[in-house]
Amino acid sequence: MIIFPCSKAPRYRPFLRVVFLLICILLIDPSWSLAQEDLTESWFNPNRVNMLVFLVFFFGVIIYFIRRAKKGKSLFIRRIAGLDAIEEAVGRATEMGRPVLFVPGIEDVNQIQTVAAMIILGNVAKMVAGYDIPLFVPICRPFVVPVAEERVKEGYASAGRPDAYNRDNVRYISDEQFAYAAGVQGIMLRDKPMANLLFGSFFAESLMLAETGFLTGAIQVAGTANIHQLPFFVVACDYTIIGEELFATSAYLSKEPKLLGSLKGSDLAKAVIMGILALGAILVSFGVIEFKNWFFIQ
Amino acid sequence: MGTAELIWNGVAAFLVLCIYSFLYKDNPFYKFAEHLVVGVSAGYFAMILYYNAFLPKLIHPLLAGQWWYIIPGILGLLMWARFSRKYQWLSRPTLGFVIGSGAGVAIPLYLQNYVIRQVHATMLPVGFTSWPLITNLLIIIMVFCSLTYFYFSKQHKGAFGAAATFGIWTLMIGFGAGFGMTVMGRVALLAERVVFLRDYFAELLSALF
Amino acid sequence: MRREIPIAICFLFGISFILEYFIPHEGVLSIFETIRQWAIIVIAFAYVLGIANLLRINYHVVQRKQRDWPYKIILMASLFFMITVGIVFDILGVGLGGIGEGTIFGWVYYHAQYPLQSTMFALLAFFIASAAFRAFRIRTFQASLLAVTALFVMIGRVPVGESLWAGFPDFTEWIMNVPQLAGKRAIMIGAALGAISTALKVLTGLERTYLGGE
Amino acid sequence: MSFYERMMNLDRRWVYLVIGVVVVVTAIWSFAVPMYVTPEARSVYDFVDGLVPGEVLMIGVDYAPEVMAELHPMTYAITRQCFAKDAKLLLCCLHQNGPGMVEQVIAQVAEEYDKVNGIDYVYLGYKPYPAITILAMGQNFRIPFPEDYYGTPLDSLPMMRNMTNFDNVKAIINISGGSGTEYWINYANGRYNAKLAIGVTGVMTADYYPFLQSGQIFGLIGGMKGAAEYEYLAEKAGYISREKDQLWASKSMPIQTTTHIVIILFIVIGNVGYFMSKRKK
Repeated sequence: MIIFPCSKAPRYRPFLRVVFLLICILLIDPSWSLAQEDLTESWFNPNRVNMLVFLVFFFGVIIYFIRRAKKGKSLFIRRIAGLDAIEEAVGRATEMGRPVLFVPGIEDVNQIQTVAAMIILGNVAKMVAGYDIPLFVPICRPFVVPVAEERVKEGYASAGRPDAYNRDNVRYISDEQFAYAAGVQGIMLRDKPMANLLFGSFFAESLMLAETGFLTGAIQVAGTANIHQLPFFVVACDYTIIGEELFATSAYLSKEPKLLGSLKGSDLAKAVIMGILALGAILVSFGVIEFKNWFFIQ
Repeated sequence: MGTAELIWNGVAAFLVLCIYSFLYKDNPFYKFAEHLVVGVSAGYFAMILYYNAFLPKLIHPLLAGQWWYIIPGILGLLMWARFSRKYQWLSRPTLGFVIGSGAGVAIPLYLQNYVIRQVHATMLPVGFTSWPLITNLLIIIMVFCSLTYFYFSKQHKGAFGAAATFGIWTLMIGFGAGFGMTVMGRVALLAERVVFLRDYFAELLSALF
Repeated sequence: MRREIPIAICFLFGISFILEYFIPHEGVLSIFETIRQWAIIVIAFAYVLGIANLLRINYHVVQRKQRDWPYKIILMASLFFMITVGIVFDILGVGLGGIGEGTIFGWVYYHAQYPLQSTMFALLAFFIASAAFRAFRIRTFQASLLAVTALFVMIGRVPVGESLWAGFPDFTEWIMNVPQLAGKRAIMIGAALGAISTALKVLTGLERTYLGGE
Repeated sequence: MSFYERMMNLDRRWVYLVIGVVVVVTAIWSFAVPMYVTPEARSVYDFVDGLVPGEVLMIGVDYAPEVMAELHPMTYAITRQCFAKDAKLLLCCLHQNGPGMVEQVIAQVAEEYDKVNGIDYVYLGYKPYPAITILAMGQNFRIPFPEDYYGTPLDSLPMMRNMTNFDNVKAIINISGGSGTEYWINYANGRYNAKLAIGVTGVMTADYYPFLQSGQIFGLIGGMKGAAEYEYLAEKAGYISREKDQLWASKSMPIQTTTHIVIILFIVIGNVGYFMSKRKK
């Protein structure tokens, strides 16, 4: 780390290091290696040097900020509005004594969005635990069932109400998208949940769920990173958590300050990306395309 | 259309009408169709996994002497430890495998497709001299402001807040456009269903009279 | 140990798949392809858990004669029926067993499952209309942007749009290529960064809630 | 409740009823819709139209029966046009639920035009993992597909004799209802510089304009409307005909038009109600 130039203002140090690193790579690898040769026998794909640089940089900043947070340095993160929306919806359901419905999307647990949804689910379970209202979790992929069961059980336990956990409320419905949607609609219509929380990876069924939920008069909060479904959630739900906010909400809810470090890390990455974008656009405008080409991935 | 097909298609037409009855309100016909679709599709997926995963991906390789397929077999069997309260924890290595490999595959792909490729595509020549250049500038400004909206380390106040607001406007225009583009595809699905019903009833009438 | 080993496995496979991205070696790629197939096998095993969950819950409803219990019998019966004609008939060598065209399974697929699914899907045409009617009100500036853009694009997508104003197709295309594209890119970039950082926390065991309590 | 408030809070079931009635009525009594052809659809058409007898066009069909309504018309129209021009056709399918469907199309159209399997067209069949399959085809079609769909070795098919990889086809048209298109763009075009056009569902259309802009694809047929535009051009040139019931997307256009108008009217009604009732307060 000594070889990196250090600025006097420590805030900018990581940023400068990255820029320095990028310049170094650009100097070391001037061919931008758009090589087309047969790589089936080699152990490293030189066309992907740029990816490696970004990956190392991104992992670096995230781990750096998480370690900073671990040391107890306070990191400012603005209040995420989605959190209030979830709390408000659950609050209304408890006031009315009506159930809460949590829909974790239709993709398997190896999808990161589903993992984020599971983190949120544990915290929703904790909120609900004290009020003796059921928390329904309909599930589309069998692999998500054990994870959801564990999260709900743990949430109830950490709220001091392990007895309130009802195993029958975490329900596998169907792997088939529209059969699943039909099953969830059934719960919405007949159990009349007051709060519908839709978090995870959704596809065409998004609007079916959100419209049926509206029909039953529930407060609906939805969150997904699937861009094609966001318009429907925005139109039909009371509050929509957009894209990265889903992951931010899960990081915030996990209540461990060190995990918030990752948010800082991805913020820094965004700042770097904006810088690169601006630089790239200016260079391209002046006819210098080498910088842009370096970002080309084969 | 023969009699058998007329009857089978009649079943299909009846089920279609059962589902549409939901639009008026929840009713026994819809409930019937709903439970039927859940049951049938659960059975359908069991088939698909049995014939397309279990047999060709596990049993056939094992029978062909590819012993290393015993590993996923064991990982899979460990999942069944969930049936026992005492040995539930045995399913965790399998969870670790599925989640870990999922995350590992996703990381480089997300970075490649959704970050670097997008950054590369957004580095457009800008200027004020021609309409395409101005449009490019607009694209970059919009991407910038929308990214600002997703920035969590700073309060949305002042100039920063203004940028984030412009960002949210951009997102809203995008959502509106996405909504408008989708209508056609959804209506196409409905049209297909209506044509199915129309043709069926035409056939039925000509068969009866 | 009950937590460390799963986390170690998670880390190991995760890192290997990241490395795989950078290794073009044919032999290595084929090994990883095999491992990817394992995930499908494991999921097939997990499906038994799903079916068990489905049966347990519906059986409880029937046993306790809770609301709508007769429908749950239909659900379970149709499930058993499909499995019987799909697997049991095939194993026993009964005619019309197995899957594919010309089997009982195939008939049920084409005359029950396919129409049911595609009709569910087609309900969206109605939902999209009612959502548009309810939500596209010029209440706030943001809501207006949403509504007006949707309206313009909808008009631009049908042939009538062009006869109203010749510029409609170009205008729609501009909306798609500039603000829509820019917004989408920003969401993509942000969401991908969020996903990657969550994935990284999962791989390194910093985020281990998915494993559940002790 | 005042008239305007009632207008604003109209029960959703009225919306459903009107939509349903309009769709059914238009399905029974159809009418002609004026057609405007977008340049991105026309460029695909013009390209296929410019094929010289003997040249090979490749079609990659990657969709399942669920999206047939939007995509099948494109596959049919292009296949017919191609055979009418006496060009040769190479097909493959990279979606697991698609192979049988593609076989149906090609068998039917080949019969219409008296085309012979193996001489005028070759259907390679299905292979999983589109990315890997496309990359391999870029090297040699025989790597992923040593045999065609019917089990004949490629080397014994006359049409394949002088064909190695994408260099031997004039262009590739990918008709897709899913993520397969990305792979065709990234690998077939990006890696092997194959000339590529795509036909996708309406929902996906928006995602692919950037590639058109960057020149990675030379044409784009977008959803039901794109299919109808293509059919319109093909009908005008006489490749397909209304009498033989070969126009499907076009048949759905009246339904699209009336439904869109109804939805727009509802939005307007809602807003008028909203404004007027606000004004009264």
